[in-house]
Amino acid sequence: MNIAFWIISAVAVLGAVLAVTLRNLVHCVLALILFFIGIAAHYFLLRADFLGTVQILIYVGAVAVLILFAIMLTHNVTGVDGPKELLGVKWWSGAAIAATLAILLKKAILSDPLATLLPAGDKAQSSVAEIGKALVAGWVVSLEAIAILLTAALIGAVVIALEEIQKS
Amino acid sequence: MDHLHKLARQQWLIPAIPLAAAAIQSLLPRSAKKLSAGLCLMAMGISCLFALRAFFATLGHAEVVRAVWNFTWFDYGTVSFKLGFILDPLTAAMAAMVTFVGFWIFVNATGYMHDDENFTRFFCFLSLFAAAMLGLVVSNNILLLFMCWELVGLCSYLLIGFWFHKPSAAAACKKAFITTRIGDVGFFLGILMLFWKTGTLNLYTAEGTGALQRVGELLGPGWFGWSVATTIAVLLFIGAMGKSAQFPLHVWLPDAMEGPTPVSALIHAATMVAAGVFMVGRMFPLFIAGGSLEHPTFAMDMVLYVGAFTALFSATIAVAQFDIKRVLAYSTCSQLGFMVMALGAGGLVPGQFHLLTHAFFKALLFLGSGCVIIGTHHEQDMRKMGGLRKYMPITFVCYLIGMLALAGVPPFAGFFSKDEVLLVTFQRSKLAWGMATFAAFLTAFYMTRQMFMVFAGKWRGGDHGAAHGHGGHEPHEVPWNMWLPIAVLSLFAIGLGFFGGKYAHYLGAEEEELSGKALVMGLSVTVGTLGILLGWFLYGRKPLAHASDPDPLESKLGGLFTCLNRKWYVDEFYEATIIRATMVGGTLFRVIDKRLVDGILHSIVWIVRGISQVCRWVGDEFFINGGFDAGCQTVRGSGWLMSKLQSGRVQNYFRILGLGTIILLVVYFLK
Amino acid sequence: METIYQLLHVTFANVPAWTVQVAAFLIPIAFIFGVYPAIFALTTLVERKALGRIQNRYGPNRVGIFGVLQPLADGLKILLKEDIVPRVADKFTHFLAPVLIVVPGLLVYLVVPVAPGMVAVDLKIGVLFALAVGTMSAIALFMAGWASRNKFSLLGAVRAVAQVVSYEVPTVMAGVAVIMAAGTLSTLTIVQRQGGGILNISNWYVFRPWGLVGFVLFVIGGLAESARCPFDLPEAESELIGGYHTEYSGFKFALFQMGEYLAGMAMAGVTVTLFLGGYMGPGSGPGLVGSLIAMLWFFSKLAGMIMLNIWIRGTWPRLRVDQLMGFAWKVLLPLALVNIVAVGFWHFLTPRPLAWVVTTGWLVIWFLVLTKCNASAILEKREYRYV
Amino acid sequence: MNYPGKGLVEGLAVTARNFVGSYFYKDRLTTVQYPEERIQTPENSRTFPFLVFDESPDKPRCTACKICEVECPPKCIYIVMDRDDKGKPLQRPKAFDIDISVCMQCQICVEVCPFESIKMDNDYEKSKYGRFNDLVQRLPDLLKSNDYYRQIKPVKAAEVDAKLKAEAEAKAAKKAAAVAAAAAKAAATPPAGSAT
Amino acid sequence: MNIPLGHYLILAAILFAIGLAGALTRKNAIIVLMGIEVMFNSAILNLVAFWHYKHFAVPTAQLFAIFAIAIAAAESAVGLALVIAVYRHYKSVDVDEMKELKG
Repeated sequence: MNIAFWIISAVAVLGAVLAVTLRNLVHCVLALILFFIGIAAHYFLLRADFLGTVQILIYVGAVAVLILFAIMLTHNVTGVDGPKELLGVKWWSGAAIAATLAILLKKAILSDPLATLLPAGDKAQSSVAEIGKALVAGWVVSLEAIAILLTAALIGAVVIALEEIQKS
Repeated sequence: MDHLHKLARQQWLIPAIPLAAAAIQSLLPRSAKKLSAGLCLMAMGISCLFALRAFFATLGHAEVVRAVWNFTWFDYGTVSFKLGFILDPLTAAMAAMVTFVGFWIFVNATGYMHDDENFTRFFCFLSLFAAAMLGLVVSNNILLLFMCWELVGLCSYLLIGFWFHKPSAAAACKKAFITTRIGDVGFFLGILMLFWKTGTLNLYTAEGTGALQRVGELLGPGWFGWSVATTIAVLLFIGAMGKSAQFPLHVWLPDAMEGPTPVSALIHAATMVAAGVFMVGRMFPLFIAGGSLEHPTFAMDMVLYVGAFTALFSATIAVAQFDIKRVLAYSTCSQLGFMVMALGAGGLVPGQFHLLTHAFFKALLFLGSGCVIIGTHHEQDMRKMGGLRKYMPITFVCYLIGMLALAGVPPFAGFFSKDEVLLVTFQRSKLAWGMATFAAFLTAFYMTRQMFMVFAGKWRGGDHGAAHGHGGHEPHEVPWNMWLPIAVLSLFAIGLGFFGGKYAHYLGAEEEELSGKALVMGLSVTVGTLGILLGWFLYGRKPLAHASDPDPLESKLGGLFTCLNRKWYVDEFYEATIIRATMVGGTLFRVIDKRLVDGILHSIVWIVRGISQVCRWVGDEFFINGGFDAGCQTVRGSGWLMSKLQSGRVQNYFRILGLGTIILLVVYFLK
Repeated sequence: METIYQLLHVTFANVPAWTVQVAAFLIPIAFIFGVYPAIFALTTLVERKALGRIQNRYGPNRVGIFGVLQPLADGLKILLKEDIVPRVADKFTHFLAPVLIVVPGLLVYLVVPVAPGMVAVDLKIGVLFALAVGTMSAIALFMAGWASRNKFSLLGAVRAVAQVVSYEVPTVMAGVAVIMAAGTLSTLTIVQRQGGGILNISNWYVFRPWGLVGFVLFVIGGLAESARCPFDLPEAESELIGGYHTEYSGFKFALFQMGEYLAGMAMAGVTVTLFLGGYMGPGSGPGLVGSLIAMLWFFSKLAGMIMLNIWIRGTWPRLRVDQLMGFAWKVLLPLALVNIVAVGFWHFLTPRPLAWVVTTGWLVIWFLVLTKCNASAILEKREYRYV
Repeated sequence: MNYPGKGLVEGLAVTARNFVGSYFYKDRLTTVQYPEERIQTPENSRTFPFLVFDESPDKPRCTACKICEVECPPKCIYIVMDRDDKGKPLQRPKAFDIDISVCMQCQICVEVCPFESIKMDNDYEKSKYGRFNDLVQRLPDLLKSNDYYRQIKPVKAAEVDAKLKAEAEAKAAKKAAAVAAAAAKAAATPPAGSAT
Repeated sequence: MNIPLGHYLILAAILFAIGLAGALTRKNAIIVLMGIEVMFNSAILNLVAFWHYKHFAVPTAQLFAIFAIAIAAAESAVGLALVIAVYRHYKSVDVDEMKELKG
């Protein structure tokens, strides 16, 4: 299964890189979807089936669609995103910061003994029933808080987006 | 007892059902009148069945039974907040009364509010109120009680101001809310102190660790030289004074009559105003802790005299009112005074018993007045009524029963309970007893006055008909859904008194032989009869002929009558003292702030400026400036740099964030 | 997959183990790739014939006996057509979209059991997987519409995405009711829970008050998600020419048709699994004969659901966009939420008759309330001036 | 009883009735299975013109008067009159071509024909594989017997026959009258000289 | 599978850096939001990796992942609504142009 890890990782990294570098916004979103699917595949690989499915359901099914709609509502629908931004100071500084951060993080990770920990294999089995029980037993307050947050976000998003329409 | 514990676990259903109904009703469209009323009545009916089941389960035990069910609300660190529900005779009787009376009041309201376009909203509020009130009754936790207490206050606010387009109603609801809130400050302080001292807010627990089970620990010194228990009790009683309209916080109750009449019956006669009395009863161990009959605590004295004074004071005002509902409102104040007084005299049982009987007959009277108001096409001035006996026979009979009960005529419920109250007061304080007896006399008198003005003589509504444009209508009997509730309630107003003796045992008082029973009873019957006779003498012999005729009593009493009619000028007194004082204080402080403080400030500024001028002339220009200017340049330069950071560009902030993380990591490695 | 593996392992004891493993991998895949597209081909014929009969016509009956070779002829015709790509189209996306649209439909069949133990992958989260994969079709539709650089296509794509996202919610909620009742997300277990009772029939979830409501919700949601009539707004011929596939021709167009039909059939399969007892029926059970009967039951139910879809397509007119959204959010979603509460009642109330009464009463009351609240949206019978 | 979705359910019932009924009641099906079964075309239907002959194709009614050629709006008729060796017109067409890819089926040729010779056909199976020559109808293609005309348009044919018959009779009568008159004249006129 | 935990952590770090780079370098607010989504996902990947390798006995990490996904969904909904509102106002989604607090 090592090969699976490398393939999926390559897909995810490719998706992420394309998502933030492509010129066309819609292509960016499609690449982002690739990235999301890669992450979901990683979850499946890590035997967190439920999370993987949730990832597809929420990110691919909802968030990506939401972003697409936002592009449709804000931009020219062809999604072409202005002149090239490469090679500016902004680009170089941003890329440098990100690269430095990645290198430093890698160093930090490798300096820790945890980095060489090998997987638990079949012992790590996610049980949906267990997650469900934990959600409504020990974490019910968090669950309710999330519910309220989502409701508030729903209403807030509608209010923010509708405001100007009502004025005019 | 197992059965009781099972029932205690289900106590939460009693408030939950109306709450669910309210939740559904709040979503209904305006046109769903029947559905809304049906839901409301159904919820109340089911609640009533539950309450009655609980009530009958508490009957027939040899001693006082008490079952509680506590559960953890949430944990905060090591402290766990618990809530709980209780089932004991006090709760059971109160819950049964509230649900039963409430149900019939709701039935009446379907008739009274029939043509109102906000019918659905009204019933939604009613359901919510019922839920809050029942929650208050069944809670075993002072915090839950307080929450429900505030919620009934809110509902009262909403319902008094139901016709908020009337300025008087809007003012009245604000007044009610704010006045009770003054009392609630005391209440909340009491709760805080209780929690501080005992570390729990649960009243009873099965293990005996509840706050009320440990009052023995609260006898240490508190404020003003009282014991802790007394301090808490006094603070709590301040809350009760606000809610139960005791002098001097009684002013909101008469104004609250701006609300629809079923609201007056439900909230301002039967249930919410009694919540204060109920709360005192619930917290009774705190009030009596550390005292005895001979040496009562300050809290008990305070309760006693506040109650007695309110009883008398309100009764005198009721004598001179012309608005049919205001008479009843002051009467309610006065009767609440009786209950409070009884509690203050140590008589938990008479106080609660009077609460129950009063709830029935006062709800009856209010609903009756509602019927009268509907029957006379929204007329509330008693001078413009008269002769309604002919037009509204059913209402008349029921109203008469209610009036006799309130006046304390022997076979009716009011006689028994009031007699108990007077008797227990007689043991404690002759002064209070005297005041109460005089108040009883006045009660009989003003009720007789009202009866004669409203029902006797001839119809005087036509006098002003031309002016109002609708006065030409004859009064008429109300529909069945309005008279049926008062008929049912009048049955209880007749019969409930006979259970008084059992009730005492039920609430757990020892059977003790009280002295002066014959004297008190005889005197109370006598003053009642005298009051009725006086009423007949003044109003019955020669009823008012025209709406504009002067009141017979007015000619006898003269200026005093005006004074009574204006409620002893209490509102004016508040206006002139507290409100004016606040305004004056505000103005004063503003003036002080502007003149004095600013003046001082300005003079200091002038002085400093003068000194600085001198300094500048002396050496500044020559010595300091040279170096200082260079420093200034540096500061300006750095400020310019810093302002570049605050560019408003999100990504710059982001970038700095990233850089910061990198620096942190670098520091981590170099460490 | 495991069952097939066991079967093969026992049967071919002396071949190398890895061949058995590979075969156990390939057989379900071959099954899915072989059977369902075949059913798709048959469905196109049956649909055309049934629609014809509904309109008092014959339908195709020339190619082969009773026209059975019509799908073959259609396929040949469409293969021979010229593949036209608009000059301004986004070529890569335009190419990718028809490929991607077939994938979700086929993936769903992975978790639809056709006989006892016969499911390609018995995922523990089967139902969730089916529903999650279903949403991915929205992306493919959007890609198709957007890449075509055509206003009608784009409008169709936007409609499709909005519709799929909106109807996803009540559909999942209706599924949640079943998940709650069965206490599992595994499709195989859900089907097993619906066995027993009278003739293996009486325990189907559709014969429960909440199950009936859930079934109706799920069928409606499934129709909308696969953009079938009366929810075919994304491709509404009379308004948008062809919606998102306006600019597709030849085999790519065929792929769109196929993806759409496969998605519709997948929803039908999931509906059968969740509500109609899957392969359960009189006679189905373990063993070879039982499995065959079970398979027969499953495919007859699937055929029944497909016929229902065709029947609906032949009868009902298309919705308007605002009606579509209002229906999803104001009727289906509240009803689905209420249904979830109903399952709660069902689960906790004993004895059973009480549960029946309470659940039914609860649902009926809310149905009436919703009807009342949406009264303005219910059209009265109208007299048209020009008949 | 009225309930939400009533119309939808009733609609389903209607289509279900159609579905089942169409298998049992043939008269529900409106489709004509064309190559095997055809329906009689209505008498007033028309496709392209044809030429009527009475006894044999050698003797068309057409006299090659070329009125139709002149009147045809799209000019799709081409007529060559037949002449004998001396160049004398034979009052019949040598060539009569109609380009049916041009013809617009307006029936004006029929209206203007004084000899009831050109009529509208209702044969709709005129498809051909060629685009040019195949769609030009030559004289042999166009000539059809009067019986055929009677068959496809009985009422009109009867009218035409009656008219032609009447004309023929009138002509015969006139001729007879003329013959009789000539005879009478011959008989009635005395020799001129004898009278004077 | 014998991939050590470090691989996952480094993968997450790389993805995080890519997301950060996207958020830092692009002018379009929507892409900035997308970069933030990438960072969110890489963080959640860490959670799941730790769950699989170390704390597989309890589902707490998965719960946190679910909560984080829910929060990310709410964030993106509100964020995109804000982008739309800003676009209506400025007629642009360029983050460099949104530097004024006043509307």
